[in-house]
Amino acid sequence: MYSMEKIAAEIKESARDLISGKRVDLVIGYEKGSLALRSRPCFVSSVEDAGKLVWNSLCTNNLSVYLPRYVQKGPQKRKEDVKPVRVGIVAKGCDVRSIVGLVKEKQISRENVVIIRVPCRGVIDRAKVETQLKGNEVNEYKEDSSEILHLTTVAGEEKTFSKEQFLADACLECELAEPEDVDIRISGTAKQTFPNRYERVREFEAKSREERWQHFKKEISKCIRCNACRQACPNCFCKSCFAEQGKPRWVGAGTDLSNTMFYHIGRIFHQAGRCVECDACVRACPMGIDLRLFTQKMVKDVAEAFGYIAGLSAEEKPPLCEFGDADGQGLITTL
Amino acid sequence: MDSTEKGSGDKEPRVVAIVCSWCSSISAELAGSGRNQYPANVRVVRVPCAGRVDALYIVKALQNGADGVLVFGCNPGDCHYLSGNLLARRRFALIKNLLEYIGVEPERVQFSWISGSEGSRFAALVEKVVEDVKKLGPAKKLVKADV
Amino acid sequence: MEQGIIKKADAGELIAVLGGKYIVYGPVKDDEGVSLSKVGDGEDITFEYSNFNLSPKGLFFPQSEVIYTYDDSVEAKESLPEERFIVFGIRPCDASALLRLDEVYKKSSPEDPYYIRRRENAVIISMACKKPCQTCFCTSVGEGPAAKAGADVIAFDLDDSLFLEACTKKGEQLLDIWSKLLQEPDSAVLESKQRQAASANGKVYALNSEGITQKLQKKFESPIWKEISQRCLSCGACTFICPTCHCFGINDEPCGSKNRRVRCWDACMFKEFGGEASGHNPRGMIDQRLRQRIMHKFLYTAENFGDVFCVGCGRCINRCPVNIDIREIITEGTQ
Amino acid sequence: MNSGDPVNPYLPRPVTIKKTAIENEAGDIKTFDLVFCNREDEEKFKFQCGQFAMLSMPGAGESPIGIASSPLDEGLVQFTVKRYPTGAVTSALHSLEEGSRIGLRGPFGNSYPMKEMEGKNVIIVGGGFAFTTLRSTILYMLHKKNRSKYNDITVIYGARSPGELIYKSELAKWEKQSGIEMVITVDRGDETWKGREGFVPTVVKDVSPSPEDAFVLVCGPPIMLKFTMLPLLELGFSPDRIITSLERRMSCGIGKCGRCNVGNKYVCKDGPVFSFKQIQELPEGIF
Repeated sequence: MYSMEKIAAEIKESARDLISGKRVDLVIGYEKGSLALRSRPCFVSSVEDAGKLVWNSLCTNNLSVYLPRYVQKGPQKRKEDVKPVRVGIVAKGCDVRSIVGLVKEKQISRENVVIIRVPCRGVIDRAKVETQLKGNEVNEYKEDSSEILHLTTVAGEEKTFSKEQFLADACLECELAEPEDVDIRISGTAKQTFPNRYERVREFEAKSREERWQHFKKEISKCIRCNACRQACPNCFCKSCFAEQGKPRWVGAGTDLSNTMFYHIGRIFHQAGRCVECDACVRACPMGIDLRLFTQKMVKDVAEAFGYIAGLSAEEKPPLCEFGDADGQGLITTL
Repeated sequence: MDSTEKGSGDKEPRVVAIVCSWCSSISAELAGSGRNQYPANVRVVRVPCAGRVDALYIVKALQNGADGVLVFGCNPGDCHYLSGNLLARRRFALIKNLLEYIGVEPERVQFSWISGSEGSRFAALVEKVVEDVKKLGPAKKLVKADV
Repeated sequence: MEQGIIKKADAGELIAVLGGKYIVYGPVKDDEGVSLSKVGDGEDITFEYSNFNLSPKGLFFPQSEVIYTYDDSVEAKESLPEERFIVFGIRPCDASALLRLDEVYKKSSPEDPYYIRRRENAVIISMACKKPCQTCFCTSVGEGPAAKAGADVIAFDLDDSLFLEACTKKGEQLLDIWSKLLQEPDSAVLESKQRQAASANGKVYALNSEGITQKLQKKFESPIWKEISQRCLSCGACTFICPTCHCFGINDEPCGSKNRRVRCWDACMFKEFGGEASGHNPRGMIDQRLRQRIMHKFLYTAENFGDVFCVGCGRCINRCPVNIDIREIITEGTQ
Repeated sequence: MNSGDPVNPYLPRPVTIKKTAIENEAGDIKTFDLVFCNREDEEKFKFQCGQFAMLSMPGAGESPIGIASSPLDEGLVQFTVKRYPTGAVTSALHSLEEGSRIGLRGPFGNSYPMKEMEGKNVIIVGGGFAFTTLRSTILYMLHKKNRSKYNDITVIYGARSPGELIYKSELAKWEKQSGIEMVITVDRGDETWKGREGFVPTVVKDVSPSPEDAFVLVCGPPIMLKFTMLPLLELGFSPDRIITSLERRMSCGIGKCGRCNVGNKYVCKDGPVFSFKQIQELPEGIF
């Protein structure tokens, strides 16, 4: 039994308590989206508005991306934008890890954030539903307590599927290790760890060099440089991204594929020790680029080579600010 | 022709050697003054410390037509900033693996320690990388298209 | 020739008879679904698609193009596009979007030589919609699933045959080339075409956009911008996939001793879009940028060109990572 | 492109840097004297006071810069450019030596209402290095061909410090000239500074130019513009006689790239010169 309604009710309750008790000025959660298969970020600052909050398998966004906006004071801030500083945030396991990452990198202060942890059993990848339904759009979505989805198409047909079938790749490989440091725990059981971690990365590593290059090239060729991957990522908090620097100009403006590749290599590299595999980038990409295949390589290397998993502890030093005696075995060119 | 697969033709390979301003640049100078022959097609770029070398420097060199990149750092324990070389090592391990993962030949990106007294070793290492890169032929991946 | 009909199975003949004089872009199946691609030899166009992920604007206003090359002598060598091409199967909304781009690039002095060339060298064959998507709202912005605006020829998919109707002189000339392959349609065909158009029209989501332009004039200081922009990630997905968004940047890309001056899509949603070297940024806040995007589409262009720069294709609704729904903004805007 | 009009508005024309002159103490403001490499380009380049052009730096890009010389100066065009540490184009330009080639595209935009101002008093209010197009205007009005067309000319010009005043030799020359009243101020003076101290808006109040039969041209950083409008309005200048020039980031200069719009106006095409009345009607103002 995993009752979405019960969880939603608890989220609402917590939000109301936090706001009415003046513990926070704002709660960031999810509300019903404008399309059947969408939920979306929702910003609640009054007890009445807390009623809008929902919880379901469509609550995909990693909301921690918004946190730095509320706790940072940039030079561009207008007076009236010095916003409520204390924020309650609805967070899934991976989102909690992102928050820890933000605290670690001093982008937010922990005491200003109230983490409302929801037990997550994975979110749905919209694209998988769309592929399954072959162009029949969904008009209505319902999910019952045994994790069966009831989808009604625009044509009025009702179809049932197991949720498992549409789980996002990130959820299928979810590590579930997560920090203990949360403020409110919504009751319910999160799903179990899946065993096939890094399977796709290993498969890809085993391919020939040419096959890997061709695949990388094919994926990157789809990119339209809209920066959605970067903007959706809580780790991409830099005030000025290398991609936009004009002096020196790291990334050429033209869509010469080498420029786009450079951007992506830079982005992937900067995820080292940061990426929590929430897949915010993957979901945000309007072109359906398989970004996960590449960022996950970074996660795997950092874990295997340096024994580091991002977002578990705000105190642990980031892996690239440290070194070990056994680093880079076989890396050094000798005569 | 695909822009990212254009190479620099059948010219001699171009190798960028990034040296720190301590041990490795001293060894580079020694190599020169000690008349240790090393290939002329190496462009030496000096940075304060191997720890200053961002992964992006390497990728940028490849994009701008380098057939190989060789980064030198001081031997462990010799870094003038204590641990710049060791911090760099982690970074290099990751970027090298990533580049290999996406299909770039690993020999194109190399990393080595050197001390300030090893002029001939500097020349020999450069020679080795140039040879490695020669075997691979001109770099075709990640290279920016010509005008 | 003004109109004609051909069996769908024989549609390949239409391309063959062109004898390579035109490059043909049409709906082609690939791994990702159906995209508007170059139709090569032996490749079949498909009729099973709703709309393309990317709008066809890139064929006329490429994501990035080298407008000229030059060296230190600053003797610029322009590179004007030469190829003649046919765009087959774009939806009426996207065809009509080209008329919007014409306003900026062709009708406003001075003309844009690159855009103009491509427009003059192209013949547009649009494909009337049979089954509008959930996110389509073309009828609310003055377009329709069988509207002819912007098309040289409009095609109707009538089960096993294709009905072609010239809308411009250019279109008639193309049908002349095809006259041997086309049959005269009988009254039953004409009737079923009419029926299809009417039925599709009725299926399009209708919203109240009445007086949006006038009403937006009073909405500049409205709180809705801040409210909606709370969610906005400030990525450029909406603008890059939009068929009418046309902002660009001009940048230099050094390459050896020469420079390429490239023109690339840019987006008002990017923070750096309006940032000056002095540090001054007139639209440094997300709400200012979101407002700019909406105002530019529905107010400024209407004032300058007499047309709103939205054709109701719904791409931005589908692709926004945080489900910002332009229909809701229009509705809010008309309150 | 129409066959009758072979001009591609995106193509720069080659020009040579004939002379450079450092204008300020910090050394980050330089004036460049440019001469066209091709005669026909020079003939086509006819501009008016207040217009701008795009300077092209091979490899770095383009920047819109106001024209600082007078339209009546033949044979050269001058631009005064401030170098910003993050600005690729201005940095590259500053590093060039005399004799180097760059590109020039334009002129673009509208101009100050030189015709309408004829027979009127003209008050010029400038701040910092935004004085460039105003200098062009002063030179134009002071030209012997034109001087009689304009009545009294008052110039109020301020900079952060004495070292940051630009066009110093000209300022000195104008101070000695009759028919032009010069009021020069600095935010903060130094030991050698004997002139006026104070911000431009305050000085405007002090000087209290008469709005009778007058136009006022104001150029400066946004903050100065904002605070100068109020005293001008209080003095009785009507908003359509207060003329200013806006600055926005631009890519094309011809109303296409969508970067510089303020409301439904493009600064590059409908501006950069706007009257305060027009600005009041725009949704997003300068301030």
